[in-house]
Amino acid sequence: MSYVYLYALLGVGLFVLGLNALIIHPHMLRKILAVNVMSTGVFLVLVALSSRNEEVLPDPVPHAMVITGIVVSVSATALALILMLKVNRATGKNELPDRGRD
Amino acid sequence: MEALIILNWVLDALLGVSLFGLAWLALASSDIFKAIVLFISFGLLMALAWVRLNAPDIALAEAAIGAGLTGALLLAAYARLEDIDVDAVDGENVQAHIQHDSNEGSE
Amino acid sequence: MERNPWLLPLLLMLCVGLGYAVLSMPEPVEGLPEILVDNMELAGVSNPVTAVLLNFRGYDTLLEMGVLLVALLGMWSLGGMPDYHESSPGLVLDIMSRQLVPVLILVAGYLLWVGADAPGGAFQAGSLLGAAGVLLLLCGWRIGNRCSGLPLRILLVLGLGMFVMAGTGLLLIGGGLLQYPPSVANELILMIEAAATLSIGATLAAMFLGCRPGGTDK
Amino acid sequence: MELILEGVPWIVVLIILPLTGGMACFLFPKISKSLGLLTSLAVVACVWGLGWQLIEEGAQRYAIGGWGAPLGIDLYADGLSLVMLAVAALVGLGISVYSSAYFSRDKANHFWPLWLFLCGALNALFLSSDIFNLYVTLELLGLTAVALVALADGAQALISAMRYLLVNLMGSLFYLLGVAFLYHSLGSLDIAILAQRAQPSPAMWAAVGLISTGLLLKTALFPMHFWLPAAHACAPTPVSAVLSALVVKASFYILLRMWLEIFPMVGSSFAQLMGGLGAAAVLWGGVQALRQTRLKMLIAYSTVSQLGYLFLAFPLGMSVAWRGALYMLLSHAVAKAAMFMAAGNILAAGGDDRIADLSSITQRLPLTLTAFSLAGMSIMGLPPSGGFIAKWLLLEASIQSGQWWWGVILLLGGLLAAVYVFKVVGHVFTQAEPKLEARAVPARMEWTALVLALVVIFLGLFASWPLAIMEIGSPFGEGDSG
Repeated sequence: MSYVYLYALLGVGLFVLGLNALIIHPHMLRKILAVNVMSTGVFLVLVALSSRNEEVLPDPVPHAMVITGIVVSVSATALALILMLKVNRATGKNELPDRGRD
Repeated sequence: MEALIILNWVLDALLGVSLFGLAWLALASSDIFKAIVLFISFGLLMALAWVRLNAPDIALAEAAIGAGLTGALLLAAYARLEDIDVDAVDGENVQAHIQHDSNEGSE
Repeated sequence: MERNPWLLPLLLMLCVGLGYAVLSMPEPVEGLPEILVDNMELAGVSNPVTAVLLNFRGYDTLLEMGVLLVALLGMWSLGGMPDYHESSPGLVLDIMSRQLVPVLILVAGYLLWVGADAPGGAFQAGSLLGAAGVLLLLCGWRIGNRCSGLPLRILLVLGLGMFVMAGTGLLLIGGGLLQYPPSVANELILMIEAAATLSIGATLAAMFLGCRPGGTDK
Repeated sequence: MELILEGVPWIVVLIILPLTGGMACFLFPKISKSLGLLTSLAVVACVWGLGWQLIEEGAQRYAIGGWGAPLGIDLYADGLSLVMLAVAALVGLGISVYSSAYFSRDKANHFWPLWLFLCGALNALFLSSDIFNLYVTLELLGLTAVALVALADGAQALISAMRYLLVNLMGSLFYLLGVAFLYHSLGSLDIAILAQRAQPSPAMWAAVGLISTGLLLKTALFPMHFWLPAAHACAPTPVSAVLSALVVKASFYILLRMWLEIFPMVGSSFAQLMGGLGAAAVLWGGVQALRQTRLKMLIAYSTVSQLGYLFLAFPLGMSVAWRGALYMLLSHAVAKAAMFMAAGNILAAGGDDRIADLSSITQRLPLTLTAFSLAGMSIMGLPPSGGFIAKWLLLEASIQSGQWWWGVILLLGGLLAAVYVFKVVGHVFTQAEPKLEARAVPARMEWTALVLALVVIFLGLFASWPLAIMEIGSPFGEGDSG
């Protein structure tokens, strides 16, 4: 049992925490934050498990994957924020309206 | 040696708990501005966690992109959000948090 | 805020299940790192993360530059957000950014250069450039109208464009897509990285601005 | 001629070409329309080239950078990817032609680069053999799709785009976490290598659950379909067509690949669950479609319903069923694109798509009406159409495997589809005074819808050819079980 599992479990925790917030909070900015927390959780799992074996150097492939992921998530965040501002301007609200129960 | 290992464990546990706590607070706080600030500090602490996980490349990227630029984007969006519905603010004195100039600058 | 009573138990179950899966995960029989170490001298750079990002899995990075560009395109197509700051930024910010911007650019160049052998590389350098751009934008600096058209667009596609050009160029001279000859791999990677850095910096700064600079939309 | 066809690595060109086209459109907005049309045509030619190569030489693998899996990323093309590429190229060409008349000047400047990047993302997705690379293509696809939805004006479109973006990101993150589990327990990202090494373990189960959830969310299978109708109905018409015809199919394609190659060991209970959800989707989507008062919403709910059919193949799990599902995908893509275009024409003519007011407008658009009815035939599953062949194959599989109840779902779904298609078509034949001045619809838009609708009928008449192409590299396992 090495310390990396602590971080991997933290990653799982963050993922679920973000998922919960993404589902229950209606405010768009908080949903965006929640997605970012979720993605950090996934990245933590990816990287933490790459240094399970303490004798050898950590596997660089997940590291590269995470750097790619960070750039992707900042792009998505930027787009989401502008979209949020447009929604705010069109409806005057910061919350996504409840979807019409079908 | 033994002491060092224990110290490391304590450090990791502390870091983990504060990361989770920050994320929790950021997602649960009632004030959006506070949430953003907490999220940015969460990002900065994450950089430390990456260093602990032997991932200096990611630590650099996280500090610059994850905390820095995402933070700037979030704050800019927040300022504009407040710009837009500055009169719709009810009760909460949120616009005092950030200097914005919707009234003077819009002409 | 009405809550679904099923949500919390479900999420807890998910959490426990995923945690158990993480803890019980077997070591892979045959890992990638060994193969990677064997191929490092062909990669052209000695920082393994840069080697993976730009050489072994360079195609991912190519597509990722596309993601950055597309996000910006999406933001521009939404158009018409109010420009951020219009007033003077205040003395402190002005002086600070005067000092800070050149330093940031220098550090970005350093990170780009050193990325071949040590932590650093195009993304970190690019994001520092982006930060420098954000500081300039905060101080009220705007790109001149003359440069906001084609020159800016060229700067934005430079990263993806250089990747695609290098890839197809190698394809045309008889290699495979993105198959760098080991003798010039280092130079090619540095060239692509430099272009990517400029693009990333410009894109991130443009994302901060949010609207198309010098655009027609008010 | 043969030398050229053989020598060119079409598999790479198919990815590079639309990306280059997208960049060129971004750099030179003045000529973006011609660049876009040209690129779409070229993509069709490239798919032709790749098809020729595949028929001659069988399935192909291409190592990018010369490294080869597991170190590098491999591209892989077999019959399954070829069919997906072909339908994307064909529908894509139709959408390009339609869009060249649809968008106003300033919208067009934004549309063309995004659309070509979307084509590039689709092609890259259908050709990738690397699960992390698939994540990147999914993100590229998702962000372009969201940006395209937001091209439509109005609060409703923006809200649905926002929700679409959040759902997309959530789905991608589920997928990525699954990828992390797969990579760390099996030590590779390449699908073929993963397939060899896969064996049951808790991590594997978690990966299957996460990846399936993420992709089902993006494919909008029944309980997770909540985001689809609004996003597909509010988008600009060509974008609605792209989303319904191609984008939801992309995530289904990944799921299918994973299911066929990596996940066969997960057992049948999960497959039964997917089948059950699919059946629920068929019925629920059909009933909801009936209740809609607006044409584009009706068509969007019909997509929810038709997507359900694709999942009926999972519990059947035999080669015939997979081919039926793929044929359903193929014909639904073409038919739904034609239907959305027809709806777009009606909107363009009358400015309104309320179903009750259709009669006054539609009588002036005979070509559009024909297109809608022909596409409707395929949605219902009437012969001769692609939808009929697909349902026939699925029915055959359900009888062969003794699970007749899936066959009942097929028939019920067809019945529901018949009711909602006739609800639309029926309005046209009620005599009504033409009250409004209808605006002229560009002939190009009417003809594109009609040509695509005719393609669906061809898919019904000449089914043996696409069915033979699917078998290249035998993606569904060897031979027929039965």
